[in-house]
Amino acid sequence: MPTLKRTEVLTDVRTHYCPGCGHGIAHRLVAEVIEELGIRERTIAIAPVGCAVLMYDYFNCDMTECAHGRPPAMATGIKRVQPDKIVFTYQGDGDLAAIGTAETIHAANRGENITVIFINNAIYGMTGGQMAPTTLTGMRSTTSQDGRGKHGEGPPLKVCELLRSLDGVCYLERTAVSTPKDVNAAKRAIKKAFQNQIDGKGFSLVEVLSMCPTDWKLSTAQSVDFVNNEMKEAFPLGVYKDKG
Amino acid sequence: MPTLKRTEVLTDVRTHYCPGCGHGIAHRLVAEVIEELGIRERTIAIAPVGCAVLMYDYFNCDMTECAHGRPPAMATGIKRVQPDKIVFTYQGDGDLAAIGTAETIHAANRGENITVIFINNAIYGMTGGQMAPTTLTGMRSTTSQDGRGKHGEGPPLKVCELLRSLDGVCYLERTAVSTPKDVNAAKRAIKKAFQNQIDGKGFSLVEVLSMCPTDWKLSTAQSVDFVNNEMKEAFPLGVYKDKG
Amino acid sequence: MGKKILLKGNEVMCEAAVQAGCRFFAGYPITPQNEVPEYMSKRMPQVDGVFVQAESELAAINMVFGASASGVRCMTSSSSPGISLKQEGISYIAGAELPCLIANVQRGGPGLGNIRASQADYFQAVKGGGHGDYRVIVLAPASVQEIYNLTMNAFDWADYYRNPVMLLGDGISGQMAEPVEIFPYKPIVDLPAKDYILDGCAGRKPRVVKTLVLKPTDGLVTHNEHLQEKYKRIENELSLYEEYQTADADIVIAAYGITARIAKGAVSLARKKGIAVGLIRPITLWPFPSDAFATAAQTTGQILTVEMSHGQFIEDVKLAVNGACPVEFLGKGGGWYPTEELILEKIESMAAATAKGNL
Amino acid sequence: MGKKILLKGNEVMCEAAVQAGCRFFAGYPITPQNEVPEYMSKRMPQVDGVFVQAESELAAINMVFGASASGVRCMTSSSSPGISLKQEGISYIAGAELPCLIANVQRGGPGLGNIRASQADYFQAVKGGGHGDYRVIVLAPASVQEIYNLTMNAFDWADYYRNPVMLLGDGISGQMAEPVEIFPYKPIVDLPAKDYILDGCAGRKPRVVKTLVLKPTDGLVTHNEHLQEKYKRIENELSLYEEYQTADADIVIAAYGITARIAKGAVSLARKKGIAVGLIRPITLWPFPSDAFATAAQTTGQILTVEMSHGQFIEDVKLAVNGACPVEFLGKGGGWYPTEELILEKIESMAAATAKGNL
Amino acid sequence: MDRHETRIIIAGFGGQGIVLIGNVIARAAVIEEKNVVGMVSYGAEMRGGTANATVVISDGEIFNPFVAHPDMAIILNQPSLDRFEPQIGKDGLVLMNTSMIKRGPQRTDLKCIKVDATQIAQKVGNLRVANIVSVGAFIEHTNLLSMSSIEQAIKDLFSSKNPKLVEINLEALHTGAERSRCMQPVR
Amino acid sequence: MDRHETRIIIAGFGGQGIVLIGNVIARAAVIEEKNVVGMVSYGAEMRGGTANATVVISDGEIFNPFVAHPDMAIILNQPSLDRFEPQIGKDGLVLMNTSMIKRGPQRTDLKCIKVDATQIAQKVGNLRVANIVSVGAFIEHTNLLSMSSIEQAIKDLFSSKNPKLVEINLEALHTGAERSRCMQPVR
Amino acid sequence: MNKVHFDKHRCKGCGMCVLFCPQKILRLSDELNDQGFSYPQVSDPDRCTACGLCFRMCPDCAIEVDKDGVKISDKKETTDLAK
Amino acid sequence: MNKVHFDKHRCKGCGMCVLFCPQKILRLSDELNDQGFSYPQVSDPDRCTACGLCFRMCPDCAIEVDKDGVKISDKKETTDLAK
Ligand SMILES: Cc1ncc(C[n+]2csc(CCOP(=O)(O)OP(=O)(O)O)c2C)c(N)n1
Ligand SMILES: Cc1ncc(C[n+]2csc(CCOP(=O)(O)OP(=O)(O)O)c2C)c(N)n1
Ligand code: SF4
Ligand code: SF4
Ligand code: SF4
Ligand code: SF4
Ligand code: SF4
Ligand code: SF4
Ligand SMILES: [Mg+2]
Ligand SMILES: [Mg+2]
Repeated sequence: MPTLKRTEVLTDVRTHYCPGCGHGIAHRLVAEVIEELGIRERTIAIAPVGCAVLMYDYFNCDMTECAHGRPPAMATGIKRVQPDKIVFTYQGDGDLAAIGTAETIHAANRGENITVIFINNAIYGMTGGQMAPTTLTGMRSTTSQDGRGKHGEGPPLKVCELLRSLDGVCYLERTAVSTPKDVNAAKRAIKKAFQNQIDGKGFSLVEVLSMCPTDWKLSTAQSVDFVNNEMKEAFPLGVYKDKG
Repeated sequence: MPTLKRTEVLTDVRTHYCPGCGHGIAHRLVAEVIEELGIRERTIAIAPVGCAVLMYDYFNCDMTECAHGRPPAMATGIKRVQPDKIVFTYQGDGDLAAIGTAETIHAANRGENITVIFINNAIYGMTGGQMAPTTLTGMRSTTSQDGRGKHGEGPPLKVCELLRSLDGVCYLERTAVSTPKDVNAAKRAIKKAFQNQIDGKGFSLVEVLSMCPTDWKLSTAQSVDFVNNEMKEAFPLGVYKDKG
Repeated sequence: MGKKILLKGNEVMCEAAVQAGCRFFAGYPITPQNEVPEYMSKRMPQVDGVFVQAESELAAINMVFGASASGVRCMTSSSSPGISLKQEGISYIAGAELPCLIANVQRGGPGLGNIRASQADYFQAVKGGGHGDYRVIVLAPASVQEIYNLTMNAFDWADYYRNPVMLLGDGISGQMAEPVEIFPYKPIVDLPAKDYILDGCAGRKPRVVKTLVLKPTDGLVTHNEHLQEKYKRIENELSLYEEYQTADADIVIAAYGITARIAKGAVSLARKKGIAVGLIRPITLWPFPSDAFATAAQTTGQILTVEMSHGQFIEDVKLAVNGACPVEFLGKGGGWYPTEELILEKIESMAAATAKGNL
Repeated sequence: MGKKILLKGNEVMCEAAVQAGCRFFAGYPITPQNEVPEYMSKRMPQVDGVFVQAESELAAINMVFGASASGVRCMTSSSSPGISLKQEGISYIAGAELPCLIANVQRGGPGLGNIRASQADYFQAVKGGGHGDYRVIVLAPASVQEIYNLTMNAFDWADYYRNPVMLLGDGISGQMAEPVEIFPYKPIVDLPAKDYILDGCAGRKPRVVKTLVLKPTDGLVTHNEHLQEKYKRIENELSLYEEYQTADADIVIAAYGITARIAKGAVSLARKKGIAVGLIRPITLWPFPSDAFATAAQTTGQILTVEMSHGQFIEDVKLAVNGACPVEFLGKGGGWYPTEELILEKIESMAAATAKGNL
Repeated sequence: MDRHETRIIIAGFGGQGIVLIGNVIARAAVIEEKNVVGMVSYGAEMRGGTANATVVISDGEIFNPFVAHPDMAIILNQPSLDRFEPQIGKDGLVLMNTSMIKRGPQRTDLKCIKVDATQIAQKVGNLRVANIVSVGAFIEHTNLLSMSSIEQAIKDLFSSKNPKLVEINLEALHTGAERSRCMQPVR
Repeated sequence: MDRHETRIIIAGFGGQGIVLIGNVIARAAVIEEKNVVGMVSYGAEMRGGTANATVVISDGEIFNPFVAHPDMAIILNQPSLDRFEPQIGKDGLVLMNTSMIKRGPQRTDLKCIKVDATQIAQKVGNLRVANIVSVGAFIEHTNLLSMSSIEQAIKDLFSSKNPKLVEINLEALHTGAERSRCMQPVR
Repeated sequence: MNKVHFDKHRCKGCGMCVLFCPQKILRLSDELNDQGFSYPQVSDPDRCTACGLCFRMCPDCAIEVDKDGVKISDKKETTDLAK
Repeated sequence: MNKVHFDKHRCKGCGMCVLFCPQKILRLSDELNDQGFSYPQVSDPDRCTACGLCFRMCPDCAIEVDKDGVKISDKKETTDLAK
């Protein structure tokens, strides 16, 4: 077994993420995949507005920040004029599935040849714990204090299930970072999503169920349990689409 | 058989629609349903931005116009504060499935107790024939002059298929107004969509494949054929969801 | 006077809205106004009102559009980037002449900027960031108590004039906690019947809410003239400001909101140093209290505009003054704020220049 | 001079863009600018450029954001309500200091309004409809030939200053066809290397495009100061206007775009009647050619502002004049346009009032 | 016309080729190196309803692109005549398609050229060229533009599309001119 | 303090209950019918990093809600002391939690009260009340607010949530006051 | 007596009724209405079965169908908002 | 020699490594690092199998694991953008 250590695709800085935050694991996986595929020098990454907004400080590649929810549109602009570059967005559930719903769906439907890493932590992390489109039924947040579903909030939005019907979509998989096995699977999925882009196959999205101990108001261990028990039930893991 | 004539739910004015336009038939069906259900005096209708923007002149009930693509949001505002009223939106494919994608999906997912009449004519009618999200593959429009799909436009977006996965949705049916049989089926579907609202069952949407002879640059007969042959193939008719 | 309790500006705005009968709120989270949807999500169900966390700011403003067309008092809230997204909706609501309250708890821009306090959305609020000739009544509170009072008034003015009202705060006024007296709502104007609302046409002719005016050909010209007449009326009837020690002032400071508070401190410092300084603090930014400045310009030597932005508010001050006296500037954006000392310094240099006849 | 061909303003803008090397266009249909996406959808593939019909105006401006960060010349186009939707994106692009061209073929507002020509988005364009202290270079062509020339220049200025440029037209300038000479593009400034673009970090350090500035704490203040310095520089270097018969004018008309053409006709009518009238037509609306007006105000008796809106442009004229002479107003919104005769009438009444000393 | 400027409106039903008339006239003016501004009523007005286009032709700078009070009008149907008659300038000229207009202008100051354009077009063999028939008559009765410029404009417009169209339109043009040649404008 | 106005900053790690300190002090001031402005650093700064709150207490109108140069500081950890020390006003007062601060202030003009708040809290039986221990010491060494107002504020804040919390926080308050009573501020 | 009645003022001459009449008894007029449109005429009224398909397919509510063949109303002129 | 190395400056004391170490040989320190966080300590280094699960689950890249038990590098102080 080789030495396991931080890939050089991540900068040598401490992140601003809270202790136990799943973003950190997801960052590492994406960075390792970029390293393993040898694409760092032709990668352009798009940071969301969300807790990951500062990821431009953490990744050793060209990066841009973007208006909240618009990364798929911006990615379209970048990829269309630079089809030989590897373009990926990294987005939270608020960014991708609330304000950015239209941009997500239409980039997917156009089959833009991009990779989307979708961090589903069932909450608006950066703004302090408001209800996300993916907040679970009955789950409390600062804007669903009686538990989601009591006041017409509707059920959680399932992004992979939603996008599956779009003919333009190439690859959809839902993963998690709450057990070592899940982390390995997530990395495989992320690698595939990038490889698809390299191979010109079109729109690939990997959903990552991720811990937000701070806004869930849970300990690390409880957060891991929450993903493994509650979230995986509401958002079953697996491949939702694979055009091959 | 009773006398067949214009229902009083439609005003006695000539519409601005082109000869052979499907909007006219769809208007009549909606109006007849409102009449038959006896709900005219508690109906509030939301006109889109699109060829149907002037429908407030044609319907004998309370009506509002709305910003392009936002009718489901506006309907949410109206219905939530007046749950006893019958609120419906009437939207084109550009309005509902392009600029209004996010509003459509989230109103559907919240399960807003409203009725959406979705006129799919595969084109931007009012603005003069640009590509719509539902324009067929290979179909020419003023912004897809080589036929859709040649320059990364992606395949047509199928709204019923897309919304089907949302747990909040009660009823989805795709219909047409291009044969007498289809017209009858469309009316049944529209009636059901309103009845669902009366019964408090939640979000119901009826898609109507509709002729746009002008922007398709086809005669009436050719337009009817286009719906019956091309559109129905790309957009199969039928019930896509029925929670009962 | 009732007992005072300690509350944040954002919370007080919400409670004032609830007291004033606001029964519909739609919003989308954004710092530094997150207390607003959080408070409303809890409070609205308690008063049989509706809270909707919208999928976006666009959806939120259009939900409010619908709620207002239904006749209910309603509001939305956001901060700078989110307010930019509402501009199309605001133009529609103004065009349709519907009342509502829009709160902008401003943060640093442009773009994502930061989350510190700022006043750099002045142009957007006062000149109109949306398209077309429309006006929004803009209120600029300087204390938590004033947030309470003005929020209540805002709903009255919105209904009275059938016009959107914007409460233009910032990260500080929204986040700071001050003792505030929560008193019951009483309308300050005679409220007209809402004879335009859509509630089903039972027993009456159908109504239409719209902004499209195609017929007759010059229908939209007429509609705009009608709007302008209303705006003229509002300008005549509604123009609020606080004047502070201006009577003998050689230098008058122009400032609003949080900046005006600090400027008031600077006035005291300057007076202690023997410099006769006063302050005019517009409370309504539109209508702008132009007369106050025009009058002051007749008697004072110069005016100093202080704002947490790069020269926006000053344009209205200059337009009011119309060359009658020099107007100096102190301001920056991006989260900068002036201190009393900084303002004093500027005043001293202005005073010194005058003394030297070196204007 | 080459052969002239008859083309619509909207088409000419597109062809000028293509000639100037624009290779990315994203837009969403809206009347009266539909010729633009239609032309571009055909033309872009011919020159190996990219045309994307976006799902919305929001998506379009953010696609342009991405294309510009990639270093390509790029543009989007819309009309009033669609431009309102782009305001957040414009604020971001300005904050990130990226070049691009945004065309607003204005129509009547507010709200859905109508599709006739209008100039009522002046404030939005010139003061900034988005949030924060940012500026967009705003160009106002008055003929189809000028659309051609200015569109080319726009791309140069955008690159040179790393700033968005807005072409502010209207339903008439976009729809009217005039003979135009299509000449090849030649840059009018020395274009700096695009050393900020994102094209993969091969052989160099990674780059970041951003508008969020959190560190150091006053980083955003510094960034804003930097922007303001740039804006000052642009104001010093770029301010275009046409002056017409002002030398001896007792009355100077201030007007831009289509309105200015008609005003020019009125100048001729007035001159025939023996009234000494001139015209100043700003070509850049921001930077505003304030000096031209300040200078004119010293020698002329009064200024008449004519605009197809309810008093927006006039504010910049008044700010420039700063009380040095009276500024009168003629204007309306919603699709109204002035005729030469109407302007003449206003001029005659102004001249008569002056004659009577009755200002 | 002391300004040597002529303001023209062309109006009729949507399908009558109004835009093309404007286009042909404006292009002919460009060929003659005149200044010209052409414009078409655009957008969301009733489809299939009336359409109109305007052309301003001038030897000097054209100030106002709007045509509020046309000097000349080419009117192809009744509703358009009803709508635009009051706007035509004093002593203006109206060319009207009598196939579609039963009730002529009420005003007595207008010069009126009548041509049975639809019928003539039918004889030429294509109903759709009634518009160019009208142009022929219009050019015949005004000395605004030369017939050869109009011919050239028609060639420029159609040759890239379909050479047969050039032929039939030229025929329509000339027939329109001939058939109206004998008629005197009526006041 | 000739303006009878006191500007206070409270700073420490995110989890140390900084906001609560500000809240208790501000509410006590309201109880004493003083003017007060409280503010908390908000938003997207590093989570789990340093947090701070400010309180301004005055007999007169409070002009400036910002606290750029605090008269008094309650500092619960080392990074906060490092960050805020330069900003404290001349001759200002610093209450510091010596459990978390190894390196005291470098400036010699500052009055410094040291309290082993974390350790004391541990003894009171709950690490989390170190913040209130600090408040006890702070009130003991300033004559800004009376101990009874602080007690009332604590009761107001906690009684609705959990009566037991009132008890333990009051104990923390008093222990903090006692343990620091003998210490003299050091310069 | 006709069982089907056409409002020539509302009619836009689209021909949907002609297309869908199962009896093939409809044709469009050579005359134009005041909007410039042809409108349908019944060539053989007796063969009309009052099936209503023409009504069902007419986008402009320009048709009334009555089984008993009673002319339903003498239509007043239609208000024309679209003009 | 340790096969697992912790960068105490990067560590945020979340305890993921502790939670997922199959050998249960990790615990959090009583000491705090300069950010105020506990950090992991190896109670019984010999039982470490260099399985890498701690590395895999660490959100902060604060762990290095080496099968040969060679200390990989003497870490220089980590740049702290977040301060
Ligand atoms: C237009 C706009 N609206 C709202 C915000 C405020 N905002 C910042 S991040 C965020 C949501 C973050 O949630 P998510 O996307 O789930 O990311 P997370 O922080 O959970 O990783 C919001 C609403 C903004 N910056 N811009
Ligand atoms: C914000 C905004 N963008 C664009 C438009 C222009 N616009 C008017 S209608 C329309 C689309 C119409 O297409 P569709 O929704 O399919 O309706 P149809 O006319 O085909 O019935 C567009 C893009 C607008 N009015 N507002
Ligand atoms: S708030 Fe949640 S998502 Fe954001 S950094 Fe903290 S744990 Fe991670
Ligand atoms: S353009 Fe198409 S959709 Fe619009 S009215 Fe005409 S036929 Fe109907
Ligand atoms: S009712 Fe039936 S048979 Fe009679 S005309 Fe209509 S379609 Fe034909
Ligand atoms: S279907 Fe209706 S509109 Fe069409 S031709 Fe027949 S009657 Fe006329
Ligand atoms: S490498 Fe494995 S055994 Fe060793 S400390 Fe890490 S998790 Fe435990
Ligand atoms: S998982 Fe990483 S950050 Fe968390 S305690 Fe272990 S070493 Fe520290
Ligand atoms: Mg999230
Ligand atoms: Mg359509």
